[in-house]
Amino acid sequence: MIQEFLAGSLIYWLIAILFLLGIYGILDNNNFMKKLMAMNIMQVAVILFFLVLGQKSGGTLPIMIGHDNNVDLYINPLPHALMLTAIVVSLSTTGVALALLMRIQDHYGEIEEDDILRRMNK
Amino acid sequence: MREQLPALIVVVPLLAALASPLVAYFSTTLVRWLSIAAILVAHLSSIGSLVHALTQGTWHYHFGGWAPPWGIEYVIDPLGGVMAVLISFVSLVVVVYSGPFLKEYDWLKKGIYYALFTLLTTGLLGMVVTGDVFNFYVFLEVSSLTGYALIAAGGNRATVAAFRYLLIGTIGASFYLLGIGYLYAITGSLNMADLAEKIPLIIDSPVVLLAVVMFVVGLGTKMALFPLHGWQPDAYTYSHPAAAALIAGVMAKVPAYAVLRFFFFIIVGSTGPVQSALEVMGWLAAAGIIVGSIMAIAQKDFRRMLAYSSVAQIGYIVVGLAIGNTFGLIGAMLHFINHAIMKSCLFLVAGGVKFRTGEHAIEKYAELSRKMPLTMGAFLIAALSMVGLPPTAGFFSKWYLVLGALEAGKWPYVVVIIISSLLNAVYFFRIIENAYMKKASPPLADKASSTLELPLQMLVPIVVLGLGILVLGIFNEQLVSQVLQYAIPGGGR
Amino acid sequence: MNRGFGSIVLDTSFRVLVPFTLVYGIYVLVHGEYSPGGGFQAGALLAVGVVLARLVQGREAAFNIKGTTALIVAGIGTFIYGAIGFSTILFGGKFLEYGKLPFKVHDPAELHALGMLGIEIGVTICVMATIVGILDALTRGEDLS
Amino acid sequence: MKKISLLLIIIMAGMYFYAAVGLPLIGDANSAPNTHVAPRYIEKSYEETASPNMVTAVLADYRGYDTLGETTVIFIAGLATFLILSTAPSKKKEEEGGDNK
Repeated sequence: MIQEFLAGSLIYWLIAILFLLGIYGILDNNNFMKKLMAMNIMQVAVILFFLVLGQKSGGTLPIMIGHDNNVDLYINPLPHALMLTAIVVSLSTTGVALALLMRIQDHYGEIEEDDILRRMNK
Repeated sequence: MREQLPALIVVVPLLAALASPLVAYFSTTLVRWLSIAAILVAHLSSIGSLVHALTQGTWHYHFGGWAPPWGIEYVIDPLGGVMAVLISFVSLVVVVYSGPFLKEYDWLKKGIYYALFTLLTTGLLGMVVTGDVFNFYVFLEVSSLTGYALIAAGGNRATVAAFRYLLIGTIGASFYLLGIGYLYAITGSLNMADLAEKIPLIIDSPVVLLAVVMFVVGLGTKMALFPLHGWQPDAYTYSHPAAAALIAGVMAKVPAYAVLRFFFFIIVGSTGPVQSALEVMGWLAAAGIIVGSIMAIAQKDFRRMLAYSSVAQIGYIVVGLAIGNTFGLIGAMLHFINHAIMKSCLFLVAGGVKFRTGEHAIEKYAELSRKMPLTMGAFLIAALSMVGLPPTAGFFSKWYLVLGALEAGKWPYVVVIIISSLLNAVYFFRIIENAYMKKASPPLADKASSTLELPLQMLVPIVVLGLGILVLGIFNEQLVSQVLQYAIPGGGR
Repeated sequence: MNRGFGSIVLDTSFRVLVPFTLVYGIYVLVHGEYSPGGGFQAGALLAVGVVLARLVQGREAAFNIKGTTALIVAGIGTFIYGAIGFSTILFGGKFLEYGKLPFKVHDPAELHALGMLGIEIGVTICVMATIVGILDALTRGEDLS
Repeated sequence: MKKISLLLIIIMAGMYFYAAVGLPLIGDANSAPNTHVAPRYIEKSYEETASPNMVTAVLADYRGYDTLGETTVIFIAGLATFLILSTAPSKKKEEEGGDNK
């Protein structure tokens, strides 16, 4: 029972904790850069979740060995293809966010949310 | 080519946007016409697809020739078709309008602006015609990233607004992605039609419950549903003035469309979590209608007022979905269309006034009716429509919503809609009073050089949208009986 | 960033490293069908070559891509992808239906492999140019000071 | 505010833990993702696309349209970075946020 839980579903709890840690980081931090890092943690959690779904015990990389196309031999290639897309999207988002941060730092001289909002609404 | 129409809706603007920087290098006039032509093609294709969907039934297009659920398919049903026509129309109007704002840009920035604008349209169109939940996510990100960039282009405050929007928008998108991950975990499919077959069998599973919660949070964040709307006023207020009308008018509608698509077409079931989720969303939306309207009264900046009023107006759509009967859904669908046109028109007017006088503050609108009669006329129509006076379009969506709420016995919604109409009247009549009755104490700054009140490229879109509100109101009966009643769930041919 | 960190050690190792990086990038691109790899990774590797040149030799490096050019090239790269998809429409198939490409092969499946190679080339160009372009945009601020 | 967000996070954590019982066990060969759509990719991809790498076959052929969107996203990142960083009169001193009011 406990063994089945540890081997089979504990990973879902860990991924949920990672995801929520990311969200808490975004809500709680005051520094834009730290928020951005928390955002990346959150996205990694989602990517991990999909990769776990593609797992199959006894399966190997989804690259054909010879001409053997037995289904049990390979893990599920679909989540891997999807997550390549998600990784690229997360990279692009981070890039745009960093460019925005550079502009903010240039103009305000700091990246603390409280101060910037106070100065913005003055 | 006719059987390729569903693909052309998205592919033509996409290809045009990709070529934009190169074309802009050779000619900045050409890149403008390229964008207009591409969006026009998308508009005509979506009209053709909608007609096909209405006359011959839902249209499936399989990318790469792979049958679903293995490949990606586009599905044009009346609902998706109506949304595609709406989005491409507003986008067409706004792209014509944005010309004069770009006068001082060099070729590179012009090319980038038109590329981003066309890609924003592409992303929104891709979301409404797709039949694959992961493809929806990809186009959600295409439209979001272009949205962040276009908001950030508005100046220094805009970068902060865009950054906060980026963080919150990414949370929303991640919630959505995790939601489809949960559905994938128990069904193994990403195709909407396939999911719709499999989910009713397992509707009571806790996984479906969690997926529904995540769709509510994710899509609710993206469409600025009441407690999740914190990013929205800043983002709309400071965004690039040329693109603001598209961002404010249409971008929030597409997640609302997704709620309709997911909770009425995919995750269906008489029991289960969807009904309670819609109920919760309905109450939140009702609270949002009141709070948004009150906040709008307190604003001094015209665009900020419009942004808060958007929080309220999205609430109407969600209330319509929460009512859930035929009248309620027709009201919600009508409000998709009406609000997109009204809000775009108002943002175009705001941009026009800013262009002429350089002001956004409401108190500076004094005497404008004499200087800009056509613009202020369009504003008057749009404002009356927002309040909900009978000949204009806004009246009819509220009428259907009230009918639906009465039929379902949900009295509180009726009260909320009536109170909110009064509040709308308060904040719009403040501006009407300023524009038509007050005298400006220091004479207005005037940036215009020509005899026209605005350049023709800007005036025509404003007038077209202003007249569009009246036309929508007058032909509302035909619109509902010919198109919308087939678009709502259970009405497909 | 505009002047580069050039010194004799860096220059020499740069000369040795860059050809290998570029060849490896192209290897990863064409081998994507048989092993882990493909357009995105190949694009990143090719970009490393250009970025190294920028870092070592500065903005005047012999092979350097200007930021604006990079942006246009990135557009062209993605356009290649879309154009391959669009060409299959013109040859009577659906969008991205590689089976309709007008090449002579003995097995129709090989058309798919060809189509994939084509789009991976487009992806490579886009990724490479975008990375160079972003680097250029990020370091441009240093000109102003 | 912090307490509210912490409370919300804890509620959500409870929901995730509750829903984990309904998810397939890790490595289960009979779970829905491993039996519904994916087997076709494993069995037919070589025959249909002549690519022994199934991930590439799925990425570039079966779901090639997604990858077009993904490449577009990279292109957008390039455009956005350029637009954001080039609008900056970054070192010019101007009054705070005075550009857009």
